[in-house]
Amino acid sequence: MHASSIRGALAQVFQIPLRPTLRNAAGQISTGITTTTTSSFSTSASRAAKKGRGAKPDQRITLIRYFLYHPTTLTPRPLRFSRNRYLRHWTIHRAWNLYRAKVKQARQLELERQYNAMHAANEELRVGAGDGGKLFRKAQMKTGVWSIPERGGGVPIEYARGLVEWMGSTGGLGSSGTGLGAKAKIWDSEWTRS
Amino acid sequence: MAESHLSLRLARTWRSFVKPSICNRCLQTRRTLASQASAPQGQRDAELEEASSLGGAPDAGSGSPVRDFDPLKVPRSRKRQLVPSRYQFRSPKYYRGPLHPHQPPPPSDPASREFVPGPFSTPRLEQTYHNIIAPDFMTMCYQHTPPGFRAPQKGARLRPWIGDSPYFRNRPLRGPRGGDVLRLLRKPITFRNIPMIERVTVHSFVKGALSGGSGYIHVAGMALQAITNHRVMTHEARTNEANWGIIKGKTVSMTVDLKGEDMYHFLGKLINVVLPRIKDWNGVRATTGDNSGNLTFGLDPESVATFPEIETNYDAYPGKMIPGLHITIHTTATCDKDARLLLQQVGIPFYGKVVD
Amino acid sequence: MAPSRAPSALLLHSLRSLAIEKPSTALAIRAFTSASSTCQEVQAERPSFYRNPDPETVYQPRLERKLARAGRPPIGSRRRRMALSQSPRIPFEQLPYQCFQEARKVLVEDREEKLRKIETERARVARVREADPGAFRGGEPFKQKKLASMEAELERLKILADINDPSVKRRFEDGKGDMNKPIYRYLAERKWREYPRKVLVQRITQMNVVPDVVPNVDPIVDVKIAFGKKAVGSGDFVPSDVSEKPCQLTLQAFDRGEKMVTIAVVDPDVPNVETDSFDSRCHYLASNITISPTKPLVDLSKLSPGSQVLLPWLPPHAQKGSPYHRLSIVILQHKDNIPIDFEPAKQKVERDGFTLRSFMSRHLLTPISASLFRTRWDESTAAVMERAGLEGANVELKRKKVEPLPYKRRNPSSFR
Amino acid sequence: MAPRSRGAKRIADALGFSTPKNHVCLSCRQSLALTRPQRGYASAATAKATVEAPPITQLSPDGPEASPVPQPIFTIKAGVVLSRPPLITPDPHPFETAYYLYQRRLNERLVLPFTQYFYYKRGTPAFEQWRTKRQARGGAATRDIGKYNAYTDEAWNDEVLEGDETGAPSKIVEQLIADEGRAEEFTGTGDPKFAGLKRRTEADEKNDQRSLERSLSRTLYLLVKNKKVAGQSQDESDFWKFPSGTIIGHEGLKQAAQRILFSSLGENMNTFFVGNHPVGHYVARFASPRPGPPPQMTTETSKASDSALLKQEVAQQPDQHPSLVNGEKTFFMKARIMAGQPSLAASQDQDIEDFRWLSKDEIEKAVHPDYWVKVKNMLATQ
Amino acid sequence: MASALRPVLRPTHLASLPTSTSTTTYICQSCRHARLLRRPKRPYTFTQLVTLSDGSAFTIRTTSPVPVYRSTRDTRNSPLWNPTSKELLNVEDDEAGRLAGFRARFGTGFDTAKEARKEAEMESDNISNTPASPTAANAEAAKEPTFEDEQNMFEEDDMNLLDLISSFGQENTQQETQSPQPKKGGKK
Repeated sequence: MHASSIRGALAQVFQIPLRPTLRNAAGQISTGITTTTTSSFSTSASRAAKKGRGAKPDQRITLIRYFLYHPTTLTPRPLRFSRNRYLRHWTIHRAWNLYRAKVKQARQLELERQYNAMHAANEELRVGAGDGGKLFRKAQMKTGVWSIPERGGGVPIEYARGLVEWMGSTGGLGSSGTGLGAKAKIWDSEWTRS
Repeated sequence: MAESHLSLRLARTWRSFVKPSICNRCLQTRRTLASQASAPQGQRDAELEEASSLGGAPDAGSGSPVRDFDPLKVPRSRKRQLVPSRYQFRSPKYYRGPLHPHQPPPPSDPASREFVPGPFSTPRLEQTYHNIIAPDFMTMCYQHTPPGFRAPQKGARLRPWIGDSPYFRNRPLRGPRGGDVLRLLRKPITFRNIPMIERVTVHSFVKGALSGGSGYIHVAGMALQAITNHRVMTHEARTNEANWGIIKGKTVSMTVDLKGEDMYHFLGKLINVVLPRIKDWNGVRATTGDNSGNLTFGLDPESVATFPEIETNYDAYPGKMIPGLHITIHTTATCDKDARLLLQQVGIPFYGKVVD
Repeated sequence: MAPSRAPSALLLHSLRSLAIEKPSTALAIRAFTSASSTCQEVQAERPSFYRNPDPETVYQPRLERKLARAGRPPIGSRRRRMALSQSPRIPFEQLPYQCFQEARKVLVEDREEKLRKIETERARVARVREADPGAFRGGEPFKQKKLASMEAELERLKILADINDPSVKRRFEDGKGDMNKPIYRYLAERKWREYPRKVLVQRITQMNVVPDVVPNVDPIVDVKIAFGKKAVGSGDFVPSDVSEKPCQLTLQAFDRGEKMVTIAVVDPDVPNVETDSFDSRCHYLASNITISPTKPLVDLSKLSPGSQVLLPWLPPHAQKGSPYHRLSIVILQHKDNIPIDFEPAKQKVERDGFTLRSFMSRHLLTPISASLFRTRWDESTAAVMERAGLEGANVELKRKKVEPLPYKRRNPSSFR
Repeated sequence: MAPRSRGAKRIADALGFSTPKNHVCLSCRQSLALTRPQRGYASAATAKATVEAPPITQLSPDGPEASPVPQPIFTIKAGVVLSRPPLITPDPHPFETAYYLYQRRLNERLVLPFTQYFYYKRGTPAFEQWRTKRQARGGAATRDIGKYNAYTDEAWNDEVLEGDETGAPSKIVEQLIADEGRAEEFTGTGDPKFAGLKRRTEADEKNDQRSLERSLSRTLYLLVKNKKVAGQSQDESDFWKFPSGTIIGHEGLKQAAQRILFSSLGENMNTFFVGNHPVGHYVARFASPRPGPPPQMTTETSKASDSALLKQEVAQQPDQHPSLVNGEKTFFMKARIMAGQPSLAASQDQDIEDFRWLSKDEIEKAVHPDYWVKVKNMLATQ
Repeated sequence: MASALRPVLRPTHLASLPTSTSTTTYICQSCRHARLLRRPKRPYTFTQLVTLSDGSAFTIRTTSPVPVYRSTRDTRNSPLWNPTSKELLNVEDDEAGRLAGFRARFGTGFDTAKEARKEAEMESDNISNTPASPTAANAEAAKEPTFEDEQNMFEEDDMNLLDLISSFGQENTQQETQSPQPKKGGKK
């Protein structure tokens, strides 16, 4: 069904002009909502829908259709910058690309250092340990690295705690909460191996 | 072969790290060079831009005009409007090929119609990956090859046709033994190819659309848009399937491809808030995965309703129309076990039989 | 503010024609956008402003005309001058916007790092240059190759040092980039390759200049043709009276150093009635011309006949009824920029049946660019041919009527 | 044969180690010979290992290489690099915050308008509250861009001036919490403006280096100081080290590291050992050969010699007293701590005097310079 | 050379949900007709502070206008994500808060005696072995506001009786405010 016919039906359902500006559209909508709730809802579109499925069409669906479709007709125009503003934006854009490149390179170097240290250690273990590489062979075994904690390998789920940005001073349920949600816990020092 | 090249290069870089062999000839030149470089600071290079704004020349004292600079003061104080501008360049609405005189500006240009403002925040999951997950993944999957070690030659994967029949000569090669599915090769993990999460595809097949009209599609589209901060892309049925009631050309499913910042925010929200709320859920089946590093798991409509975005105005969505989802996480790993290990580090629990 | 943004080619010409000159006083008191007076000062010196209005901030039409007559045309558009006269003239790089200043800090730090790299690279090049070839395994050729690659790296670093600078970008877009500097050459080449070069390559390939006149050409020099004041796009029709006089070429090279070039104007569509095909004829040939990025203009009429012009300009003409003639202009670079010896070449070359390929092979020339314009019979061609003393103005070529084959009824029985 | 271990076995076969009588096959001998000349770094002759249990006397695997020079004897030790990963995100770079605010304001001018009626029904108190707050923000629906409205004719002025705080993460969180209004419930001992949220804890204030709640955005490494042993020189013992101990019996590096860690620093640490192989190593050669660690099971006297540089090669015959040792090689295993604290009281062999959790730049100040040079590459800067 | 060989991988975009017929398909070959440069349609997004159940918080970009999202059930208090933590072991899996509601109305009198006693002694021995480690963190945990401990101080059956009486009195209001909120979030 062609887009404009849907818009037409919707516009008719909500008694709003086809080219609404934002301000009066919001106003229209509010009146639209209130009117639909009070007056009987007997326009041709809904009668067709009703005949199709018998039940009164769910008003929320029409609202969702409106909120999905309406903003796309009010998409803001592309930006038009003045000469100075354009040069400032260009400078910021170039600096951001440069900054991302530097951060990426720093991370790469960090990983390379760790990799080279690990390579040197394993090489020393293979050659310099003096037990004919027995310790090296035992160290190179990858048993269980790719399995899952349930089967005794992989990565324990508590390891994947992830970074947050802030630590709280009371639990998530606030000071009034009981049980676990009450105490804020940054580091579980009282953990004991049961 | 690849491993040997890699190990040779690694050996060289490693050796240059551990014992940078600088012969004395370079040493003393480096010393003279340092002194030389500082000397001719005065003589500016004719080839470079003298009046460069980045010249770092100390700004001439932030005089009064700069400190109390207020961009709105002058436009508000104007009594009459400026003369209308005669500049008419508009970004063209259609792209008519590379030789058309009216060319569209590149998408990174703010005046372009396709300009999308850049990232708005550094997602916490991205920082978790770079600070914690990448080094540990590299450590876990490190396979030591001594310097100068050449891996034993592996046979070619595509087998030639061997036989006396004359037709075998230029015939295209056969598939590998046991089926002709050529799986991705798994290169040893080094600091250059640590797998990372590349993109996330959220897919939802809207069964109600087949019988119940476009209401189901719109509600599912609104729900997906609320969850993923992206508008959905709908797909029409390609063929007619009578027993499933699929009609050609009717919209049946919708997907959202998440990359970059939106992807990290979606995953962070999914892992931290939504997955723990699924009733008696013991993780993702460990047999998931398509042997190329992409893992998929599904969410039923009840758990989709526990997303914070849908929970806030849950009554605005007709109850039965909230869709179930398939979430596919594409990683740059080339086999399932690496992808699963990466997702365990990110925080997704797995259970059941393990398939590599 | 007059909103203008990265201008397309058209606008660039309009900007260039405005001939904006930078206050070139030694002490660069203010960068391009700022003149000294703020609003209050303008009022204070109101009486003097009427007498000598500042071309940057005058916006009354009467004063503008006064300035234009005085030979100092106002700069930029009236809207921009009106806005500038009221705004506090803060230099562009000191505008106190937070994100802009943070970005500048990142760029300033990066530029210093690039300057340090340039210093070390230049010292290394100096060291290699003075080292004797014996020290290298490959001897002299290896040393030259190493020097060439290090020079290219040095050039790249110089470009990287200035690529992120907004004032460089502004100066280039205003058309005031000094082509001696690698950054402006790089920006000019990038702009040329984005669009104008594609058009030039399309015209050459579409009108088959490449196979007919030149075996292959990968343009690295921008060619613009102009007859007197009128600029001619590549592949346009030029009326014969306009093309009677030699044209002016702008050969814009983008890499460092000078080039010794030869310019050939060849017309491959001279109709040859006997063989019912076309011959080629050379309309103009000149060599030992040096072009450089800063001196691109070559006026074919002003080249010295004694040492450069091998064949003087023959006005292009097409006989009535013949298809249009393609006057292809080919720019050929001499090998290692060595000039060719003029006299023997002048004897040997002749105008009719001129083949550019043999000329190229004889003098070791490589084509670096090509362009063309087209000429056809129009009302002034007869006068031009008569003035140039060329016959055939009264002849009109007509297509020979091709008789259709006689109709012979086919033998129906054989069909069954 | 699980594919994974087959990979390791293939490596081992190729290196010719696993063949029963240690015979090195031809192809591997070339590849090993190839490695021989370039490897100036590792000591030319492989050392004889004085592993505690039956000391392996026969020569190292490169049989044919039996070099005449007597090889120095090293004790092989397993060290543990126990680290707590960062808990909060690092502090953002000023350019990053400014850039994000700039892009959010550009987004305000380009994004589809906010459909407020989908979330707030008209006429309900929630909608009234939302509308008043929105007008207080100058009409922008989102709270992270300060007072800015993209639909007025002054929308062009979306860049903030220098010294403006609207983009800072703390300011945004403050704005969000003020908008929510339930701050006092969650403040507890913290700052009511942030509803108790904080990035610096009391451990940061007191710089308590034994607590794991300090510098939450950095990786903290566990370092220990051993008690003073009579034979040690003065300055050697007051430097901090990673916990380490000699390998006992046929245990692998990982089991040894776990045993050392839990025996010396108590059981109550939920740790995860990343990989079975070492991530770094430290070779310490003693100035003069010292009696090797007595072969009883649990002793763990770690003697880090003051690592006289590799100047004097031990010339005289080392073999009169078999347990004389020329140095020690410590191989560090990487481990992550997820919960719990080391407790000195619970450790069996009470020879550790103190432990500290230090980040990378604090380690540099607390560790012996040579130790630092060998160890710094495997540590994470953030 | 001249034809527009620029490979354009533009997936079909949804101008608006009621699928408009003019969908642009994937174009990889040279394209003669003009291609519409479609404006990107992106929903409005906010910055939202998500507070987890142990108090830690982080900001995300989301389409919901709620300023702060306080989650009561997430990885920090889910047994699947913290298998070894002590507190989570004895917290019953009271999903929809129905048990809490029942207790608010009728007190803990109806809990089976065995389960209540196990809970109490778990609390006591938990306290006993922590003072052994002198670290500051533990000491600070001990003097923390110990609201659970007060309940343990009473005798076991006195506690039920007292609980029945006291909880019935003033806690109702607080339960009301707390209980409807999770219920709304629960499934319809």
